[in-house]
Amino acid sequence: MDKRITLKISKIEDETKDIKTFTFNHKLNAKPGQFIMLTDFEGGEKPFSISDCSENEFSITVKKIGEFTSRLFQKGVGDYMSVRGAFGSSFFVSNGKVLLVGGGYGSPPLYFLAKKLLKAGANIAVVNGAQTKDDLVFCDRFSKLGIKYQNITEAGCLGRKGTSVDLAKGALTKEKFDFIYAAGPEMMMKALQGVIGEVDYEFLFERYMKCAIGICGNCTMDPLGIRLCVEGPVLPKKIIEQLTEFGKYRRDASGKRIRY
Amino acid sequence: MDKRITLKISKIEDETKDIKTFTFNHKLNAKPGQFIMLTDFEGGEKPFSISDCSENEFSITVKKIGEFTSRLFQKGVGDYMSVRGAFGSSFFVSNGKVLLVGGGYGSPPLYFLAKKLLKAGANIAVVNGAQTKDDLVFCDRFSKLGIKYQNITEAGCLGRKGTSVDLAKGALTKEKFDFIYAAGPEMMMKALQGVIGEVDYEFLFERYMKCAIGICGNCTMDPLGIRLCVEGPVLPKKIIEQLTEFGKYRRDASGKRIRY
Amino acid sequence: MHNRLKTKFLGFEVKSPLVLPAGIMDMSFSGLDISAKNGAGIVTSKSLTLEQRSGYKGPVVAEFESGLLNAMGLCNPGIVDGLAEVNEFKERSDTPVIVSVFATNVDDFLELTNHVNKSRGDFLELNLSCPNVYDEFGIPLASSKDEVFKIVKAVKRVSKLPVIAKLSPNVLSITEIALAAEEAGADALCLINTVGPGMLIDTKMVKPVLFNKFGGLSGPCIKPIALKLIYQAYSAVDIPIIGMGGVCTGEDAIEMIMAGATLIGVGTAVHFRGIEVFNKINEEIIQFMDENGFNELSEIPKLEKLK
Amino acid sequence: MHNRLKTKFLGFEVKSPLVLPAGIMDMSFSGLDISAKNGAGIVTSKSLTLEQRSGYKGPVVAEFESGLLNAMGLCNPGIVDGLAEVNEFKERSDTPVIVSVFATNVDDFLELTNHVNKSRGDFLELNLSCPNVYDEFGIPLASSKDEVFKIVKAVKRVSKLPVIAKLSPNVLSITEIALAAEEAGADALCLINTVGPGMLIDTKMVKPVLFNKFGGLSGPCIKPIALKLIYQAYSAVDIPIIGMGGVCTGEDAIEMIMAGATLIGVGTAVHFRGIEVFNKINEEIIQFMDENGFNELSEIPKLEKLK
Ligand SMILES: Cc1cc2nc3c(=O)[nH]c(=O)nc-3n(C[C@H](O)[C@H](O)[C@H](O)COP(=O)(O)OP(=O)(O)OC[C@H]3O[C@@H](n4cnc5c(N)ncnc54)[C@H](O)[C@@H]3O)c2cc1C
Ligand SMILES: Cc1cc2nc3c(=O)[nH]c(=O)nc-3n(C[C@H](O)[C@H](O)[C@H](O)COP(=O)(O)OP(=O)(O)OC[C@H]3O[C@@H](n4cnc5c(N)ncnc54)[C@H](O)[C@@H]3O)c2cc1C
Ligand SMILES: Cc1cc2nc3c(=O)[nH]c(=O)nc-3n(C[C@H](O)[C@H](O)[C@H](O)COP(=O)(O)O)c2cc1C
Ligand SMILES: Cc1cc2nc3c(=O)[nH]c(=O)nc-3n(C[C@H](O)[C@H](O)[C@H](O)COP(=O)(O)O)c2cc1C
Ligand code: FES
Ligand code: FES
Repeated sequence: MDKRITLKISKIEDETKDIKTFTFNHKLNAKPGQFIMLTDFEGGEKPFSISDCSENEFSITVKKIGEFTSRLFQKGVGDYMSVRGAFGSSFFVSNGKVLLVGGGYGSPPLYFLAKKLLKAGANIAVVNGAQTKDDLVFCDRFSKLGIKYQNITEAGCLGRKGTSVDLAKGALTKEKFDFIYAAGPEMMMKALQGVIGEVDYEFLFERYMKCAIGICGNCTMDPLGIRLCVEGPVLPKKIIEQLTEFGKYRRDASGKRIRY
Repeated sequence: MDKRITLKISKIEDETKDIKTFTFNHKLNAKPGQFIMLTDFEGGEKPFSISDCSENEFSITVKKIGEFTSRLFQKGVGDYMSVRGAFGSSFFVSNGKVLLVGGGYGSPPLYFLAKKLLKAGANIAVVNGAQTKDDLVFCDRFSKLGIKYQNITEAGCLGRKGTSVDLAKGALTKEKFDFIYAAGPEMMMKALQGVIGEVDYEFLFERYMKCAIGICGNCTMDPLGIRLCVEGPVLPKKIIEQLTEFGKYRRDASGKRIRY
Repeated sequence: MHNRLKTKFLGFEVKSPLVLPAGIMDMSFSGLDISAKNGAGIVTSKSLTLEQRSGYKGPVVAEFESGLLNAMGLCNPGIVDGLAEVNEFKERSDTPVIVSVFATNVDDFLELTNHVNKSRGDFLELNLSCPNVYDEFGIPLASSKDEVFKIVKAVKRVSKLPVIAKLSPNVLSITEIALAAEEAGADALCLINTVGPGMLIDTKMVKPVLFNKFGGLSGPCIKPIALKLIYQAYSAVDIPIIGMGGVCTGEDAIEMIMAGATLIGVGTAVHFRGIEVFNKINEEIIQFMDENGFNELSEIPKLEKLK
Repeated sequence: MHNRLKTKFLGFEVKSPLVLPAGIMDMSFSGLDISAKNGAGIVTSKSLTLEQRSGYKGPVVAEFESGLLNAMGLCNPGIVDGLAEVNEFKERSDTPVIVSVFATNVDDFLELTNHVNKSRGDFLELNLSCPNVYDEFGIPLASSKDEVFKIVKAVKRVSKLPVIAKLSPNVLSITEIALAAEEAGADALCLINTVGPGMLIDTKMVKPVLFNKFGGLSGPCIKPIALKLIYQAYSAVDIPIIGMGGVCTGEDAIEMIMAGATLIGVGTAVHFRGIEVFNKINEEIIQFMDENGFNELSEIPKLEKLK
């Protein structure tokens, strides 16, 4: 049974003007890449990647983009939220030389991953991109881990102008990596796939999720019928290569295809 | 959950002209004194004490007295019967000097008990009574255990004339016992209680049973509300002494009191 | 502890909101007594009929992973002997007792009411909803708002005790039925009776497990159905509700309260958690109150009523 | 192995009696395809409506110990896009597909039927029984034998595909409804849709867990109800039945067959046992056949019909 638990928000941190990290005191036992379903019972239950998880607490990092996330942004410490999960697949924890490629609010789950990779003894490089400086998250957290860390914005506000894929491309030409991880906008991952070459990789995908328990079929990816809430959200290279819908379309709440 | 299991009868032994032992190959994990509910789905599900139980099989010993038992007597080896259980409390397994008092089809569960007592190192004496020689069961089995064994009939057909209570009385005046066990007609146990004196004891009771899982209330004994299918059928001295209905009345299938 | 669980119900102050429902451990005064001693605030007699009934042949219960099916067949010793048990219970206990009665027509209900008037029972409950005697008696009365109205109205006219209507979950609109009972003068509602009925099959012998073939569902599997119907009834009527159906834990009991129940029945859980289940749930309710800052049961909020 | 599970259904020979029911893993051609690849003998599309529907706000599912509540709200991309998925599925698979459609009146059902006639679907299923859109559409059509008769009759006149009527468990007499569907010309029945609906409450936030408040029950908790209704329908009609409701194991599937089902739907169990559930159950059925000496599925006996 996927047990629902209703918890008080124990901490709220502002990351940027429209991204916040919410922390809950609860032993979730999640693995990096997994997500929770979150609701306030006022309409909407939404998936969020776990951006950190320790023995007694876990966090999610949320971008305000619509009805649900706007309501969430009005909650305060001590307010109740209800959680199901953790759900889905998780990242392979390598102990080799790895590159983490994040974009926008996709980076936070890579932070949780980076902590696990460190423990496993991996040699880690992170590249983190966003549209503007205001959209870039977790720079401090990544930096504090004492790993190789670079960031970039499309607006160029931090000096470098471009995407995390540009940074990844640079790193890949200079060095040899054993494994690449990515999370962020789908078109970023699609572009990244084009520059990766032969290296093995895993990407974290997003699709419209409703049940999160593998029955409604809203989150399946064509043509394999992979359910992102069960077999995903983290998918390995050999699966991703077969996904004809990757970077082409996704499905909305009705199941209708939406072209990218 | 009390799992139902449907089993083939693996052996049928004639004990007397209207008592048979039915054996099933199944690991029941029963303790002496416990019972099963038995049905053929043709109308009626009835409680029967376990008369033997080993690693891979168990037996019940049944007297033909009415609709259900008559139908059961027509079954052959290989026929299916459906079983729930084992249910209820079991006899305390003493390692002292003990007396087992059986009457009619009440004796078989005492045979299962005797085997356990032997293993525990008890010093066992059995007295077994019935109306006539034809109603006396398990004489051979008890004898083969190599324990003290006496039997008696009210008709006197085996020489001695009387009840197992008479034999018990005799034994109790000659020797000192640590514990007494009895199973048989309620009035026999009532009479036995009168001659026991200070010795500790447990009796196996019968009441009309329907659910066997402690909710229908048909098998409760007054005034304690003891459910024979859960707290019984084996009851200890300190409970039995409080049972005002013992030897006075029982309840039929409608719950109506029937005087003895 | 018990002080915090005190509940008002139709003029009585009961020591716990938990009720032993009809059909559970209530064939004898001693069954009622041990339930009360184990923490039930109110106990209910078996549904009594004018004549004694032996009930159906076994198997009368069939367990499955999420609950129980039963087809007891309304076995009971008849109204006279049944009330004798109730009276004997009242000799030894000050726990209020609900006398449940079953009939299929107004006249029989009135005759039963006259018997109950002369007993020491505290409430009269009309079982309009037994789903297991369909073959014998047809669709339960509680499926028709007109039948419910007619019977409650007639019984109210002669009953000296407050009248509780026990309703069926197997209806198209519980709101209609609950309103009919209230309009006819029912002092309280009790819901739900068992669901379905359902069937289980022995695949080796190719036979229904219950000899009656069909039996009503109770236990954890029916809790969501119970909560929904209680909530709908609560939204529609102003009389108090005894809510039941699948309650096993304190948390379940709290859900019932939030759905609108004043008292909570605990039946099948007696099998799962023993006769001590009432005290266990009482303690779990107290624990919930502690954790959530409620001093008294009456402070526990209810859902907003449906419009 | 599969040879022994071959089943005849309305002129088709299907490789397994297991059906992916409407609403489960069927938003896309790939969801249908992976279910077929994992051993489903027939797959069903999501119930399609004329216009696209986004469904209800979440939470849309609520799990409890004995099953699931759902209030998806009939989300679907609309008949045109939905049939495109069906057609794309048929490009890659020879597994028969049932197109499920939902509407609330004869005209809309006829318009849907015209669309389906032009698709590559193999059967047309009329969802007359969604319990979760009550607020929007009122009591399910399948609660009224007259409505069922009227719609099935009208659709049969225009449908080029065999017509399956999907019935509701929330009725007073399934026999009446099943007979009405048969008389109107239905080629098969599908039952049961979800039960209740029910409700669960979050006791910390004092809110129904589902945003729609109420949701239909599926999974193990409804199996006895399904078996009983299938058995009653089977006893009344001569057309084949797709039986479903709580089937998780081969043993459950055998019970369905004995109750009268020709095919068996497996929905919620996809959550409990993974998408591989179809192959797992297929193997368990084979194992049951081995243990009990049946060579072919058709040898498995059924209960004697009710009189
Ligand atoms: C596996 C996964 C992990 C995610 N992790 C994060 C995260 O860590 N941080 C974060 O800010 N966001 C994350 N998202 C996206 C997040 O779920 C949406 O931002 C959120 O649902 C928006 O809800 P809304 O009501 O505020 O916006 P709406 O106005 O309802 O929708 C805006 C957009 O959000 C997306 N969205 C809405 N509902 C859903 C849904 N049920 N499932 C998936 N996408 C939806 C759609 O793209 C939609 O167009 C994740 C999504 C998935 C699938
Ligand atoms: C705990 C317990 C252990 C028992 N052990 C044995 C045993 O080992 N061997 C044996 O032969 N018998 C045993 N019985 C008695 C046995 O259950 C009855 O003999 C049997 O139920 C008779 O069924 P019938 O249909 O043949 O008779 P019926 O004609 O139905 O009834 C005859 C008499 O059997 C008794 N009886 C009937 N139904 C029940 C019931 N559901 N529960 C209890 N008693 C009933 C009543 O005294 C009744 O008057 C035991 C009973 C109990 C309660
Ligand atoms: C074995 C059994 C017998 C029952 N007998 C009656 C009865 O006689 N009258 C009645 O109104 N309800 C009867 N019921 C229904 C219960 O009172 C209760 O409404 C139902 O079981 C739901 O509660 P639960 O899930 O807590 O058991 C019976 C239930 C069971 C399980
Ligand atoms: C999430 C979900 C969505 C469903 N959607 C539909 C639907 O669109 N149309 C329909 O006829 N039945 C729908 N159903 C009902 C199922 O088809 C099936 O009848 C029911 O779930 C019982 O089977 P199960 O216990 O195996 O799940 C849905 C069930 C679930 C759980
Ligand atoms: S969200 Fe329902 S199957 Fe993934
Ligand atoms: S037989 Fe039902 S309580 Fe004992």
